[in-house]
Amino acid sequence: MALATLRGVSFTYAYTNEPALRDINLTLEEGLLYAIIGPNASGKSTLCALLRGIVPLFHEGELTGSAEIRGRNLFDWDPAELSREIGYVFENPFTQISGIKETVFEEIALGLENLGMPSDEVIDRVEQVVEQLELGALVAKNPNELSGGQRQKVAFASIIAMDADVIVIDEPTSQLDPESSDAVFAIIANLKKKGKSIVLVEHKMDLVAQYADRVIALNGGRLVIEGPTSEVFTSPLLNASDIARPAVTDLAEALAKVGRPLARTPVTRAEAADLIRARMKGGPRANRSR
Amino acid sequence: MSSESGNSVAFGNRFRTHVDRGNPIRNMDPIVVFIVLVAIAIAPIAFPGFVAAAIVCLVYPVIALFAGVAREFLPTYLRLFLVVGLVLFVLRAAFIEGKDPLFRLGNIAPTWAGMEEGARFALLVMAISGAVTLFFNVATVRYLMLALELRGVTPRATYVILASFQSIIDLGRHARTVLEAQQSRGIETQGNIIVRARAFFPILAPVFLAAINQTEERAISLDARAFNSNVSHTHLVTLRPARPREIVFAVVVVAAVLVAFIGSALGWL
Amino acid sequence: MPIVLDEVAFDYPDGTPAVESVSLHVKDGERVAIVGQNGAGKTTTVKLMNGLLKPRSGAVTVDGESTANRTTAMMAQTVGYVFQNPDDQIFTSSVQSELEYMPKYLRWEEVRRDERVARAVALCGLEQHLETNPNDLPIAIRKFIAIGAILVGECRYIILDEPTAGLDVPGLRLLNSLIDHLQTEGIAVVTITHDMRFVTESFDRVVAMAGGTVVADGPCEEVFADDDVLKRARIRRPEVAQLVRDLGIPTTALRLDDIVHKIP
Amino acid sequence: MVNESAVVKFFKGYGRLTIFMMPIGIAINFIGGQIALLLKLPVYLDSIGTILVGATCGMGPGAVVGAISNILNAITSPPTLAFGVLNIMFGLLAGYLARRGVFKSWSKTLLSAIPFALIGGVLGAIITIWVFGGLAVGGGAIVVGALVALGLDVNTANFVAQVPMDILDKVPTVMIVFAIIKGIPNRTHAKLPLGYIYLGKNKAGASTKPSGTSVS
Repeated sequence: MALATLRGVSFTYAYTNEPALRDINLTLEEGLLYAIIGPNASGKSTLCALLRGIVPLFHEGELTGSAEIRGRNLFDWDPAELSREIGYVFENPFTQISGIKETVFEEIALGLENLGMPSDEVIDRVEQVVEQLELGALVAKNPNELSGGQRQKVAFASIIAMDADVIVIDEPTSQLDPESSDAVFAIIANLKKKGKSIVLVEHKMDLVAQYADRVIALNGGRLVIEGPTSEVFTSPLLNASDIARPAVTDLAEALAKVGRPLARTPVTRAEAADLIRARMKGGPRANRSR
Repeated sequence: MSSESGNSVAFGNRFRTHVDRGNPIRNMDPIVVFIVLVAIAIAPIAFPGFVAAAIVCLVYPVIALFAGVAREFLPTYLRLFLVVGLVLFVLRAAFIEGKDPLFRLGNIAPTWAGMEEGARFALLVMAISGAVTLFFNVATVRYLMLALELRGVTPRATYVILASFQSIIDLGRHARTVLEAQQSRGIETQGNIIVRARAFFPILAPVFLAAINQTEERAISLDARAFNSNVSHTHLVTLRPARPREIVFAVVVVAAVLVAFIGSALGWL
Repeated sequence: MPIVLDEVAFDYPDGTPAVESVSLHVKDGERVAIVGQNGAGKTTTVKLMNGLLKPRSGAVTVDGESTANRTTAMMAQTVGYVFQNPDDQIFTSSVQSELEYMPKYLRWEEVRRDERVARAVALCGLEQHLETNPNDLPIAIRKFIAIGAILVGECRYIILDEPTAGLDVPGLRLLNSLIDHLQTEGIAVVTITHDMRFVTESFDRVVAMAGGTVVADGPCEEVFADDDVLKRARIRRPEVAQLVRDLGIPTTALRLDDIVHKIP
Repeated sequence: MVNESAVVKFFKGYGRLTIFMMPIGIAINFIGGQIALLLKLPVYLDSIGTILVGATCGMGPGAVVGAISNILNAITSPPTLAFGVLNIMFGLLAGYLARRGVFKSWSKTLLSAIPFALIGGVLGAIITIWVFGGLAVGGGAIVVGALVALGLDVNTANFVAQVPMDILDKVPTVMIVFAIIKGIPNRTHAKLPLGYIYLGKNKAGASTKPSGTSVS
């Protein structure tokens, strides 16, 4: 069963004229890490919100086409159930913390309390999640006094505690320094390994190239291309749409322009290093054979 | 890593038992504390003169001592006495007109009756103020809200109160950042009153607008945590249920105060 | 005349040192990037430059005058500081009024005001948004509104705190052309950033900080060539520069356009 | 077509942003007062949040913000409890005036300072007289004391002192409220109970577009 199937989906927010999404046809599979990329106002956040039903149920507007989430029409879902199956974490780490709990432990437990889970089970579950995300050092701290990166991790933990199968993350690293960004992506990769499906919006293309299974590129509310990460980043469609690419991909293109193309277009640094190294070593031989 | 998770297990275990705040009075049900303090605070109204009010004012420090909050309570209460009680007393003593003024200073002619009335009123206000101050020292708002939720108050209502405390901290913090940001773009915060007044809006507006812009995300984030689920919520933190002797004590106090009021109405006092 | 920090120290309110013996010059028209981990003292350093913070010891002078006796608002005519979060500075209900606020506050003549506003609008690409409520616009545009509101003033030094966060390709292009334009006007740009590609593409000089001190200060090529400095400041080379380093190609080039020619 | 009933009802019904607005309103009451103190302004400016929430979310939420702010104030200054009814009235009045479109025009907003000041000044004076016999505490008490010493009767002194002080406080308060409401983005207005007023829609129009309900 697909995670989501969108057929001809367009969406226009109330009080705006321009559609935020235009005629999107897309199928997302379970168990993968999808990255949504594109310039500002290209519809990335709207697409995320749609997967979780926030559009059009919370943010009003006009939705046309059909949107199926896990085999069921978006409108046939019980919103409470949908919000539990599809966890959502926002970019701003400050809005993720409830502001009514004294310790990180209680913060992570909040969702479970709200579901009416007996206290002993809540404690077991939270301990399990804390261990899984290696948050032991934070449990006794006040969640309102944490740094942005720490809050983001607590936000993940709170959603994971509720056993969401799918996690939608809108720009998880935009407020973080490189080390914290890496830490957050390590957590995300780990979640995927544990069988979760992840959909995220991300501007840091080097990280996307390294971690994403598939990439969805949007521009002006339209789908530019969807496919395996390296295929999307090497597609000529991206450049035409002003969408950033990994630095090494830009480098490969620049090399091609000066008449020294690499054998393949790389998307990660490791890949690029292999390709260039191969040329540095085996280059002369390859030339001879030609 | 293992030491860290061991940490969290130890931490989690504290929620498996009732909250123990290490003191029998502070461990009392906040609502019982509330009822008892309200009864004590209004009791002096039933009695003539200022003696009853004075006694009540002296009872609070004793309770505070036993509750182990004297260190927090006493300075606040003393300050209230000086700032509020004294002013109330002096103003009344000075301005209530009557015969046989003790001395005369222009229009001011304090009388013994005025002094008595001033003392009664000031001590009454202090009796009520002391109850409020003591209550917030003995019971935490957090546990009061929990006690209310257990008695059927909707979590949305307690959310508003608990989130208010955090919002005051968060918005206050943000206001300091905005103050610096606006100074950095040339808005002066020192100088004559017009200059200072002009700085007010540029500091307050971004704080409010940023907060309001975050409400949508907060709403969705809390919804994602099943905040709006219709099942009745459970509580990780559990309060010790009110003990029978505490309830009996509360009933006795309330009954005694009631009797005092009835007595006062019937002219016994 | 430059901004000069001479052996400056500053403590956080709790008494722990935020920066210690920091010495730094920023000359006219220079482009300086201050880099380092969160908590390295970057923000404290720039706040010392515009008088938001006054040093515990050492001296900060701007154009020869000490910041000690001047308020930040007075300094703002010389040193503009764009905060990381544009929403800390934006407070009116239209882009136009936001840009006009400072000239009106200072009672500039209309001609001078209109000229400066028009320049800021052009530099920040805000032509289509003048009548809009800034809060109805996306964060990337709000960032340029905040920059524009500072550019309206006649500062000779501009501090940009994390300007690239949340910007897309067209936004980055606009930011880079804006910084280039400021240099032609002789305006110095100081940035705090985690974005090393931005540093190497748009800045000449890097100040690397760690633990409240400056661990390196020099041309980008020099600083990024020093593994020890990078380790101490816990910063990384831009992706492609790291690539050539991994490959052992002997070059200090950092910009993609230069690196292309170094790859065999 | 869309199956609206169960799904949409759920989101419509859960109070939307109102319960998140109330803590902000309470905090703004405090922060406003603190900023006024920081800038050494001779006014309180401590009811901006109450009036803002009343003006955007309605009478009920406005009154709640006023009431809770008062209780929180009482933690450090218990005698202020007596004036709680003022804050509640500010919230109610703000909601009432907002429905009549007062906060849409700056001139009407400016005029609204009068009823707010009358509540604050007159009702404030009445409470001072009733509860504290005309001799409450705070900055006003000194003025009242001085007036009495000059030979004015206590009750008159209270009105003479409090009404002008409240005008001085409420004029900037309502103008700040007006300017802030103008700054609230449309997409947020759309989710606030009284947002339809500021989006220039009538209530009939709003009822087809869910605009949220208050929690009360």
